[in-house]
Amino acid sequence: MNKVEEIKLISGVNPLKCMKCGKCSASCPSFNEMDIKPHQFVTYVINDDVEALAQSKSAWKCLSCFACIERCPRDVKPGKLIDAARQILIRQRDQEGLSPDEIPALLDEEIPQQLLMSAFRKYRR
Amino acid sequence: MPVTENWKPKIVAFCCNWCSYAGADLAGSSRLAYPADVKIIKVPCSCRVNPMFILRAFEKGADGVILCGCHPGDCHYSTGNYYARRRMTLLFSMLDYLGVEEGRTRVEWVSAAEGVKFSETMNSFVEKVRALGPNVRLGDLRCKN
Amino acid sequence: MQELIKKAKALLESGEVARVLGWKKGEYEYDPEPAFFETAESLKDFVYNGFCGANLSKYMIEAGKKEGKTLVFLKPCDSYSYNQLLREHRVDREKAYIVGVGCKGKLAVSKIPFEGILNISGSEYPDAAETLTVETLYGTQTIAYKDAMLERCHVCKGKEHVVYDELIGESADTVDADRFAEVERIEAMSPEEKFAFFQSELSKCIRCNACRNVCPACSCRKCVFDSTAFDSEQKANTTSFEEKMFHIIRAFHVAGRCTDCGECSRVCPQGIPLHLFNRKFIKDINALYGEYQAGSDLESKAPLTNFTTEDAEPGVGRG
Amino acid sequence: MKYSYFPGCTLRNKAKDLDDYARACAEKLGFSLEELTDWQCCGGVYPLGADEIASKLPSVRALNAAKEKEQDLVAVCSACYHVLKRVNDDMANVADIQTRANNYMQLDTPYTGETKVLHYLEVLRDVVGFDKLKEAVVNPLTGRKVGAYYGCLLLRPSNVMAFDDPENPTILEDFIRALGAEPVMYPYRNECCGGYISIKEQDQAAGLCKKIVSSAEGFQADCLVTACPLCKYNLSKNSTLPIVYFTELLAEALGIKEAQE
Amino acid sequence: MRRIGVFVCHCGSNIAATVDVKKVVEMALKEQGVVHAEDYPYMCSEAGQVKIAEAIKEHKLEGIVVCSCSPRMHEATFRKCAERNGLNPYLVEIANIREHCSWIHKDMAEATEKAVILMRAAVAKVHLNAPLQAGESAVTKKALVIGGGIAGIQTAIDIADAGYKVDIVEKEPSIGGRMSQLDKTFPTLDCSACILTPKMVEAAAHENITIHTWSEVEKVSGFVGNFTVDIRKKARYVNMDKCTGCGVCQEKCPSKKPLNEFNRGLNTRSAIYTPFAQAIPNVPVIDANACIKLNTGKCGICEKFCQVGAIDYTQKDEIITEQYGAIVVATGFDTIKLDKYGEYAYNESKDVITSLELERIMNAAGPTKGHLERLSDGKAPKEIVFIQCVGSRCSDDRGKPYCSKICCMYTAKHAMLIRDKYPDTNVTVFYIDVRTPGKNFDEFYRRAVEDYGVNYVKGQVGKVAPQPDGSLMVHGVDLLENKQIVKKADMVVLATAIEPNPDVRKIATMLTASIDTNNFLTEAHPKLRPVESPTAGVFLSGVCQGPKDIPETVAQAGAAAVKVIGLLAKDKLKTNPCTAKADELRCNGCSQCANVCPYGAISYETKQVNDHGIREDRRIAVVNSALCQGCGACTVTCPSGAMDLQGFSNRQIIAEVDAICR
Repeated sequence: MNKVEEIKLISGVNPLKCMKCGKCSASCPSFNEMDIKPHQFVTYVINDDVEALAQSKSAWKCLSCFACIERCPRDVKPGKLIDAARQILIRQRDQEGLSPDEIPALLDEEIPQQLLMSAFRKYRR
Repeated sequence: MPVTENWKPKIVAFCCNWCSYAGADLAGSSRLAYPADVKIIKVPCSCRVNPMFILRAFEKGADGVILCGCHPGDCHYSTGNYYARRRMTLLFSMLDYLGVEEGRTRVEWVSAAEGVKFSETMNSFVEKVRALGPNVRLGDLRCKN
Repeated sequence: MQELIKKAKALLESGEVARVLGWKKGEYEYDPEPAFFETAESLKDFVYNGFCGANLSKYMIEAGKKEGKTLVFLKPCDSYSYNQLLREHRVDREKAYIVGVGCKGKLAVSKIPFEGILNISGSEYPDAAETLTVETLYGTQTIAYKDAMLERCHVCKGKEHVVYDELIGESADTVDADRFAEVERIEAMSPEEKFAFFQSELSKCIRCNACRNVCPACSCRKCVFDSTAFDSEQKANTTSFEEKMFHIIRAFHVAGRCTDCGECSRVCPQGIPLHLFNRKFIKDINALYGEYQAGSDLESKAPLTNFTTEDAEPGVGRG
Repeated sequence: MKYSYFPGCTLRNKAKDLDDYARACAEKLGFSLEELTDWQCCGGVYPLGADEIASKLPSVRALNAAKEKEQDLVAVCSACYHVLKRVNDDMANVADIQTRANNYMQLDTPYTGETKVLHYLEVLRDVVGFDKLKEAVVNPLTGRKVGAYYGCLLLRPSNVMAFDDPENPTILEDFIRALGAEPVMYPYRNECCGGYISIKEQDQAAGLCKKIVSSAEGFQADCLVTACPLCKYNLSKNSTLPIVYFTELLAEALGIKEAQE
Repeated sequence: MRRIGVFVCHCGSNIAATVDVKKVVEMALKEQGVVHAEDYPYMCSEAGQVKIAEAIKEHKLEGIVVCSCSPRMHEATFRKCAERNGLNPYLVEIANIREHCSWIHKDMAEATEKAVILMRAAVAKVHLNAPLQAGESAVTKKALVIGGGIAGIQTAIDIADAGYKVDIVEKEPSIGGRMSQLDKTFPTLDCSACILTPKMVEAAAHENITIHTWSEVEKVSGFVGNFTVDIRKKARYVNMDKCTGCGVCQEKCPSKKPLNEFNRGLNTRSAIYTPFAQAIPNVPVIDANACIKLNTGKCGICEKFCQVGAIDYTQKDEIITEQYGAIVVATGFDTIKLDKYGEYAYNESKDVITSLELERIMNAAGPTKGHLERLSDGKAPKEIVFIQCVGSRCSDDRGKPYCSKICCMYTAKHAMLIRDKYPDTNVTVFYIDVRTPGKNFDEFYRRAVEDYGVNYVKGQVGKVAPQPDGSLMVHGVDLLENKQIVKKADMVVLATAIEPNPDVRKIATMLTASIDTNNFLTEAHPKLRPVESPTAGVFLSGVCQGPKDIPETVAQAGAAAVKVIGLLAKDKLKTNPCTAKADELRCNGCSQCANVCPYGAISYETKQVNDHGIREDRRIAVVNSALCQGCGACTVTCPSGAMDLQGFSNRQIIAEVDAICR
């Protein structure tokens, strides 16, 4: 199975349904942090350019706020694609968005466990 | 009949003229494929289908029979499919009671606009009948053992 | 029984009826058969006992074509059949004088498990005994009345007549079984078991047509199995179609019209429980479309000529 | 009325208030929360990968434990509620996940999504009723202008969460009203606070939080309520307004907070 | 044994590319009774029909099977061909080897095998076909138009001009429909009322047109040429003959609370009201829910002030029954509800409006007297954002999957009108695609951009956020610049998707006309019969069939009228000869068939029959072939098989079954 098929499988999404309306990008709170924007992410998947997605920082910037998933009029739900890409990066490339060494420096008094748990899930396998 | 590798089921599909036959036409003009095992017989309305036709098909070697009509409430003749629905409900229940495999009979409501549904229905029906293999029981209910 | 004969004589003599439809003595107590009596004299052969299971309503179709009124004796369950024929315009109520007779349950010789039966006594109406005395080649045996009763009487639909001009005699409660228990037992089987059961039962059929001939609902002027309408005409078993599907189609043709009188099973010489087909439809109809008893009235819509927009879909109940 | 209760990791330490007040208020309002024995952390985020099972199992265990007790399962933390509800939806509707999870769990009766997952607020709205809640208030928070902050997890994706209107929810506003305070409507109450990103990208989270807080301030809110410890953490770091848990507000109105202090 | 001819069509390559037509011919010749078989590239062509004609003569054919496209396409063609050549048209059967075979299968061997089987089934059937004669039924020379918008009005006028009577049934108090709510129309910007009102007057004044406003179709029975329709005339509480339309009652009415439907609920009206000044008929109705007199028994002010005594509080709904030969559905559209689009704050802010609401605001008779104002504070908006495709082109359950077609053009119109009248107001349009196919349409859109400086942004809006100062923060995206746009606006206008009038479902069911998954009525053929429903005698006009603008609607309305006129011009219609028929010798007279007949076509007669020498009087079912529509419900109910359906007889269908299972 190639990467694109895997992304489709993990996300359960058909990117070809996208009509390029941009509502995802209009809704995305991390838009400005991303080099490949949510609506473009869909195009990259369609074009089989997973390599570019792997190089981009976009996958690590998605907040999983589900705004694009909620508002997408075409059932494409870019957030699912982005998360699937992230899963693949974490699983197959052994890439990590957060290394254990980094963590102590990031902690403060008030940090809730929830944040640590979530961060581990989102950044690491 | 033993299941041979190139065994193909015989499927008879009764389609009402106004909705389902047109739905099958739409599936055709939209090039939505389904197995060639399905042969369609046009009837004016699903209520024209006599249980005798269905039993006759099985007796003559059909492996599956499906009846398609307009959606309840949308019958061209107002009420035909409501009668068909009761008749087929009882007939199917009887066939189930006799131990005939449930997957060999089906009713589906397909409108003239539902080419996709027609094709999907036929694909899933044929798949089920293929899994069941050749129809032995209804052809054989009275064979002396 | 004497009361019935008295009534019949009176009506014949007054000329109110031209004939009497009842049961005629056979050679033994246990083999009476339906008969027309045209004269008071002939009534000496009239009998009414526990073996008079035959449902006389179907004979009223022919009686209706004859001159004058016919006096007919109907048991409570028979009256449903008559009523059903009435709503189908098959009998002429004007030409019938209906005496509803009491019933204490009817008997089946086939239920009496003794070899070499010569005669049976104790089934006289209304003085039937608790225990029947059975003379056999090998001596006298006894059997409880209840144990010799027809299946249908164990699930009797009631002591009330739904149509009559006059009532004579009391009826007894005979219900001691669940009408649908056997159907439910079969329903609970696996498809393979079901098929094996019906295959073995139906393989006994010799296509003698007794079930069809006795059935009050199967009273078509010309049966589809005797006509060219469906290319299913041959009586001989040359087309396998009727051979295999006869009983299913027969059950479907009487669905919603069958009163569950049980005559089909009573007369089957092979002992096939044919009522299990009809009762399956009745059970489904009751469950899916509301309780319905064919023949109970003349007005309500029959389940197969009726519908609601919310009816169950075909295949309901499948796994 | 008794409910199974899934407190979640954060409520065990950093958000002890959220937990304590929730339980105390429940008793006062006539229902009780029976903490599941041996619950495990929900994982904080719902594993989006359709092919992931392991990360869903803690939730399945909790759901099945509630099923065995024949109780609905209540969560207070937005994240726990979100994860439990979505995993439950998978177990009810996604055949593959259902089969694989059950194969792994080896239960006597397979779990197929029977448990009803409720947020504490849903219990207040649908079981207790906000009218009844209003009657139970002893210290009405009259004059307080409270902005509801929903965040993402309670609302989206709405087809699974089915918690409230995903764009214009009202449950917290109705709750605030029942306590005698005045709810402040502001448009960014369902926008993201940044969530987990704050562990590495504090600036980004700060930007998002400031937009939310200043919007609420613009509409004259004098505090914000939330059901999520992570939202509270992120917002508090970037806010001049006090950020409080909804249970704290509830405890205050019911006169429990003073008693505990 | 009948002499059968089999004709196999290539349909160019449509059939021949997948089905080995020569093989079908070869196999046909092996069928019993087939004395001739041939193939031809286009059987339906003139030359193809000549081949059939020659074969009929040469081979003395007694039955024909054409293996070709769906009978829905050319059955009539081949039947006429047979009839012209002396063969009863009902001795022709079609084997559908295109839609049901060549178009859905790829493997030639498989498709050929199936085509052969379909041919065999048709041959088996045609052996048993009876020559049938079509009967005749009279045509009621009057049409019913359901819906009094521009589509219905135009259809009615065109039919009436041809000399036929037409009734319009309109459920609102006045005809006029959506068009009467519009301010200006694209692409010419002429005033909607100025072009619509004369049409309304023309319809009202036409001697052949009767208008039933405040009325609804209650029940439809019958069939093409002979429909019987019950119309509910709702109680108006105003005597139409006496009322002069002076309007005093409306001024004096103390109940002013009900929302004004005509102004899309943006303001209120009195309980007694005419929806708009040019209403036809110019007779008000009393809103029974809002009227104080009807609810409490007190008040009666309108009655007091009415100088002609037209007010009648005792009026009741009235049902009238009329006969029609044809029915035109012109039920139009409404905009979808926006409850599922919370992100646009439509329910939260008065200044987020739909385009149809903007029409009312721009209209001199609207809630702001035609001044462009914010409904929240009455201020003139300086920055307006239009959002396109709200609810259109959606595959989720919030919106509609289709393009609403009119939004791009009316948005350009609105933008242009605003820029023209209020040059210091900025207009931004967020669009996905600008779709302007139509005469002078793209030029119109370009004028909005080039001459009026409307700012078109390719991208969608994710959220509209009402701000403390009353402005609206629009969070959108510019996909061409690849940047998010956060724009402060004073007003946001949503190009809301349109959907068929919700009542159409009920009406379609009454007419047994089919409807698609979006509740648009289905055409008999999407290309070749676009204004006819598959149900004979039912025609489609306007948006009930699919989204369209005014010129298209008017064109289609005229086309529907032509079809109606073509029908009404006939004195007699050929009836379908495929009707039920009872075999006297087999009929039990049991009445079961009559119980399921939807047309009341079965009655019972006592007839003397000769049953193999036995003469007796029997109760026999008799089918009225003028009423019977040929559904066949009776045939299955009949236990003896006495009732059969001509053209689809038991033996014919069984022959097909046997042939397929052979």
